[in-house]
Amino acid sequence: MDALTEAFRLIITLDPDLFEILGLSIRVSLIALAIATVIGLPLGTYLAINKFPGRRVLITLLNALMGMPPVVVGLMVYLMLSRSGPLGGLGLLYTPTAMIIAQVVLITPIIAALSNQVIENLYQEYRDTFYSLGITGSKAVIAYLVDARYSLTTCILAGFGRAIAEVGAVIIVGGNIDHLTRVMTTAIALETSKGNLTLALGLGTVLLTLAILVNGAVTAVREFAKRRQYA
Amino acid sequence: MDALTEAFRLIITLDPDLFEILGLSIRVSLIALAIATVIGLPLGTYLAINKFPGRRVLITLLNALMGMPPVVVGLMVYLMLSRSGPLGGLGLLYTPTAMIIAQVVLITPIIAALSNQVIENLYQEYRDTFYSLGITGSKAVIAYLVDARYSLTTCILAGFGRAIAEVGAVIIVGGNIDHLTRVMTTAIALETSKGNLTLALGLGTVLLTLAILVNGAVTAVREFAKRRQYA
Amino acid sequence: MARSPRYGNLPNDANMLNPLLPIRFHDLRLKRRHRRVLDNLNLLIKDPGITVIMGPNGAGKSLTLRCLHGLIKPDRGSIALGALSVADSQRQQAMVFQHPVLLRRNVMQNLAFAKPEADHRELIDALTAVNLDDRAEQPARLLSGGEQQRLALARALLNQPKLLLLDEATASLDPASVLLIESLIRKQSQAGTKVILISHDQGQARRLADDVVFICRGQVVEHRPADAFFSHPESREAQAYLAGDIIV
Amino acid sequence: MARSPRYGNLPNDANMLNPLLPIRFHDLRLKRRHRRVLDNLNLLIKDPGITVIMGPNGAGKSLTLRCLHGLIKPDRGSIALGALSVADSQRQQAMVFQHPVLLRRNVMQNLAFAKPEADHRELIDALTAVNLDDRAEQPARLLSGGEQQRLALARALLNQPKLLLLDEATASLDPASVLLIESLIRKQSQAGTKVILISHDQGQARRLADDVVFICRGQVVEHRPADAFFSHPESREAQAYLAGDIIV
Amino acid sequence: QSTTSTKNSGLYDYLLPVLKQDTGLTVNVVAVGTGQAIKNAMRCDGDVLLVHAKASEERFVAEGYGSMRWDLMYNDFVIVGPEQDPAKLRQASTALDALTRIATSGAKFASRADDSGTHKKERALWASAGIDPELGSGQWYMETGSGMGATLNTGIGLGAYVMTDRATWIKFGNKQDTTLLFDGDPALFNQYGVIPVSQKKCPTVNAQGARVFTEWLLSDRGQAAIAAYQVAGKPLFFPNAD
Ligand SMILES: Nc1ncnc2c1ncn2[C@@H]1O[C@H](COP(=O)(O)OP(=O)(O)OP(=O)(O)O)[C@@H](O)[C@H]1O
Ligand SMILES: Nc1ncnc2c1ncn2[C@@H]1O[C@H](COP(=O)(O)OP(=O)(O)OP(=O)(O)O)[C@@H](O)[C@H]1O
Ligand SMILES: [Mg+2]
Ligand SMILES: [Mg+2]
Repeated sequence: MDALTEAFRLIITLDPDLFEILGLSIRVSLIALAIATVIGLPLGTYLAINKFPGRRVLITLLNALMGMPPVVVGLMVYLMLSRSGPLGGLGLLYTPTAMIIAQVVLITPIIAALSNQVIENLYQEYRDTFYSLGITGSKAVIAYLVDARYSLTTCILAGFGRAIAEVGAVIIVGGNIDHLTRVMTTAIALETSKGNLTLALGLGTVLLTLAILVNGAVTAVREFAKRRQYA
Repeated sequence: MDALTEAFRLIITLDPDLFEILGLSIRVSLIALAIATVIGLPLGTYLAINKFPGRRVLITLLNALMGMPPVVVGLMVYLMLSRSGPLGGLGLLYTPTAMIIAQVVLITPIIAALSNQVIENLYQEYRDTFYSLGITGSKAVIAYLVDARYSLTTCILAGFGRAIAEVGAVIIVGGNIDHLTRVMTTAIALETSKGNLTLALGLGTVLLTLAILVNGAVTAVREFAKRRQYA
Repeated sequence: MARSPRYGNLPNDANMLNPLLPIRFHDLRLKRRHRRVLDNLNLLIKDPGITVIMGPNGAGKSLTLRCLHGLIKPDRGSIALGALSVADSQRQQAMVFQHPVLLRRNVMQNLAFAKPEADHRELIDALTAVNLDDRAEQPARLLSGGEQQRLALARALLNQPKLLLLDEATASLDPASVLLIESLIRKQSQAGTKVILISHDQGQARRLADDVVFICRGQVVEHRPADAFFSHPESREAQAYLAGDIIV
Repeated sequence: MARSPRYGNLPNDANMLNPLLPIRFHDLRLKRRHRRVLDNLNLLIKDPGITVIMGPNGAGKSLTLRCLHGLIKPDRGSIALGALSVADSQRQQAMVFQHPVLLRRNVMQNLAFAKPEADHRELIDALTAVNLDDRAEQPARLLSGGEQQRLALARALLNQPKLLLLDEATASLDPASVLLIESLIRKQSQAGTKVILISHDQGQARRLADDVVFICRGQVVEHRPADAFFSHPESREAQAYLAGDIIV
Repeated sequence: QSTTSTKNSGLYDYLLPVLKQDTGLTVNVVAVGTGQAIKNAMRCDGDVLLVHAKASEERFVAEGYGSMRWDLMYNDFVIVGPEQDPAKLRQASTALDALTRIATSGAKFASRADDSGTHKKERALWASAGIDPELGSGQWYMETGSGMGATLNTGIGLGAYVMTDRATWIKFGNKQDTTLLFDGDPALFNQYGVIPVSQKKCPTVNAQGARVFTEWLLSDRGQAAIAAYQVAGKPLFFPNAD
């Protein structure tokens, strides 16, 4: 209850710090999501509709990568971007870009693995027809993505959920620097470590409200489109 | 590369600490997964096949809860179980049970939301037939779960991935106490905070290997069953 | 083509007791995408026996049957089956769809699913009736088109419905299976089940129908005893349909 | 039922040039779940025109056509189309399935999908040919059964195939649509396309077929000119099939 | 790179605006444990190191990663624990006495166990008390492997004793029924050092900024600013640069 009051207070006082952090959270997560979607959806689809040796292994690997610990992803990206690492010259460590990279690594397998399953189900139905019409390669990938568009929103929302909630990786590569790389989750972790549990929960409530708004908007758009078109 | 060597060393020396931590990780994640599956699959299915006011809202909420920050879940469970909290009398804080509770809260929405989507697709196909045969209520839920069993493994694997990789919640309610509640992910976080990045990455590699083994086993069983039966 | 003898379908005692009769459609109206696909459809089916619905593609035959079975709620109008509403009578109805949906299980399990309390013997008998007893252990979705249709029919008959709805149920059957199914339908009808079936096959309609309902553009254009309908169709539309002319 | 005039299907120059002829199935064998569903099937189709495949449910007709189209690899045996393999000829084939699968898009987009380079005029013409031009904007999966079947046919014809395979393509069409489709098929055949179609409808087979292939238990039991087949079927199985008796 | 304790204490929020005013310099703070901070700096991911573990710091300089180390300030550690005080810490005379009481009373003690400066200090104290707490690991000696704040949360949840720096404790928000039970022993003093990262090892380092920052901290202005930082009316850090 205190958390709700706190969340309410943070929002109605238009706390500028809160909005800065919230804005960065949204920006980082959405950019990461966009990149992960652009990579993950075609990848998952490609693996669903093409038979080749090693395909099963790749799908298993994707499924397993859904269980990649964020801290490990954070460390790997950290070592890459660290000034003494291979990409150190770019000076990306402790920037929002670094956080986006870490999140892309984390959520691309999720989106790919989940969309792989969705498309595989559709593939059972479409396979013969597509074969007969000579639809292959990237044309087939696009056709599957278009026809599964409503089901795929859930995969993308799962990726968004993971991105917006993620803390372990972004705190390592972002460093939780105030006014630079502090996002909602790292702020929550910081307040928790300061023992300000009410504030932490208040921030959590704000974040969850954001997640609900985004999901609500997506669901509404999707339902509207579905009704105007058809399932 | 160092991480691989380190992982290899940890495994072949049969490091007893490693196996204690690994054992606890597996135990906690699998129990949490089992509970979340038993709740999440019927819930997701029920929401897919029953029309009632507020259904869309509930599904949106489930999707949004996939974006629940682990730290917030950890804090909520912490406040419930803490000595001054409502369930403080049970003395569950800083036990594996507390970690299981936190993980169940985290992954149940994931499993429910993803299975909801899978079942909704099947519902398009089966609805009329089930209606005609008078299959409703729990009989329908079970029938959908049985017929979607292969697709649902991906939802469950996504839940497993989240459980096994999760650190933010379990470190708050488990406390990462050595020989008591230390699991792989919290150990990785610890080694990272000590700056032992190679060891941390080594542990991460071991964890990832575990995830690959579990996923490989599930995929193999699933493919075998699919071939013996049919899609 | 060999014709099986035409059995009389005179109402007997069992038929008279069918609680779902008469079936009355009153001013049924259904809009889909700004088009009236059912347009004030009125229909009264008083008698037991076998009613065949005919009409061009897209006329609204399947939609009419789906409304009767409760799968679609009409925008306006009402349906009554005897003293019952659609919802109350639904458990006594069974329907075989134009494209039957079988579960991702084997043939036997598909049957058992429709009647969990049935014992093995009963299920085997049901399979034998549609000549599928040697396919019991096979995955249902890998059956051939005709075999799937027969299994769907066996499933529909399992619960001894009082009203049996068939939507082009024999469209992909071989001649022997068609006759087998027709005799099953006839037996079922004589045992007191009201049968309504959609068919484009005039041979089949002549063999089975007691009365014919002709639907065109979402309306009942003609409803007459089968003999009268086939010898002297009254409406221009039915005449054109039977002659194979395109109806606009 | 009114019969449309029987057109002669004499091979003309265009037909003689069909590069996919002759079609030769050699010792085709296919096992499914320990059952030989195709059992050393041999078949030679030399002539252009329309070949109708008949046979009881589950005989292996659909599987044979799927092997020819490259959807299934037989366990043993070979198929040659003229000098080409199945894979090399596949782009010149088109197939209409027993249960056509339409995309989750509207009617027009379903057509455009099969031939992206086609302009609007061409697509409208194709729809008009199957009497669906007034349905262009409608979601394809909400068409009636018969309308879906006609759309699938229009889609198959769009790319002017050299070989057209039809698996019970008119099973759920009304009489007018059946005649429309049959005349389309005939026109296509006269323009040089080899047509192979599966049908249980003897009326249709008599109207269309130049030659009939009778398949039973995974083997070709009889392959003869249509007139000969229908007037004096040679094999016991074909006699029984045409008489509507059950074949075991 | 800095340790968490200075960050959580709020010191930077107070110092950095003053610094900006004086020098125009903007500083980004990455707060991690001392161990991690040093290792990160060895990878050149940081310009200045502000930590508290003198031995490690001197090794860092000796190996050439840091150009020079200065004492900056100190604060002190305290031991907090449950109000009921089962180990009677209120009556302890010295830090060693306090730890011995905890070890022998069966009460729980939550240790950071993360190689941080605080943890190193704690281990040194146990060693001089002649106790090996590892033997009770998981029973009464709870090794949380976490930062100061997380360890406090855990300790409070467990009803355990925790050794923490005074600054973190004063600002800590989740005290519940835990209270300060022992402080004041000079053995608990905690020296902070500041080290600019060497430009020789790390050519990419912002040496100019690092020098300005370090010099300002060590200057009278900086030292005065540190002394002036108070929470709840108490100073948290005591400048002692020479
Ligand atoms: N959900 C829908 N949205 C839009 N149009 C629809 C929908 N459902 C059906 N229709 C249209 O309603 C008309 C009647 O459909 P119905 O399935 O009843 O035809 P039918 O008489 O069974 O034809 P057929 O003999 O081809 O099966 C068709 O033109 C179809 O396109
Ligand atoms: N994947 C499969 N596994 C097992 N059996 C199969 C499989 N595919 C087909 N069959 C069986 O092979 C036989 C031939 O099937 P096919 O679809 O070719 O029959 P058909 O001659 O087209 O019959 P219909 O007239 O009913 O369409 C059937 O008995 C079917 O059950
Ligand atoms: Mg219909
Ligand atoms: Mg077939």
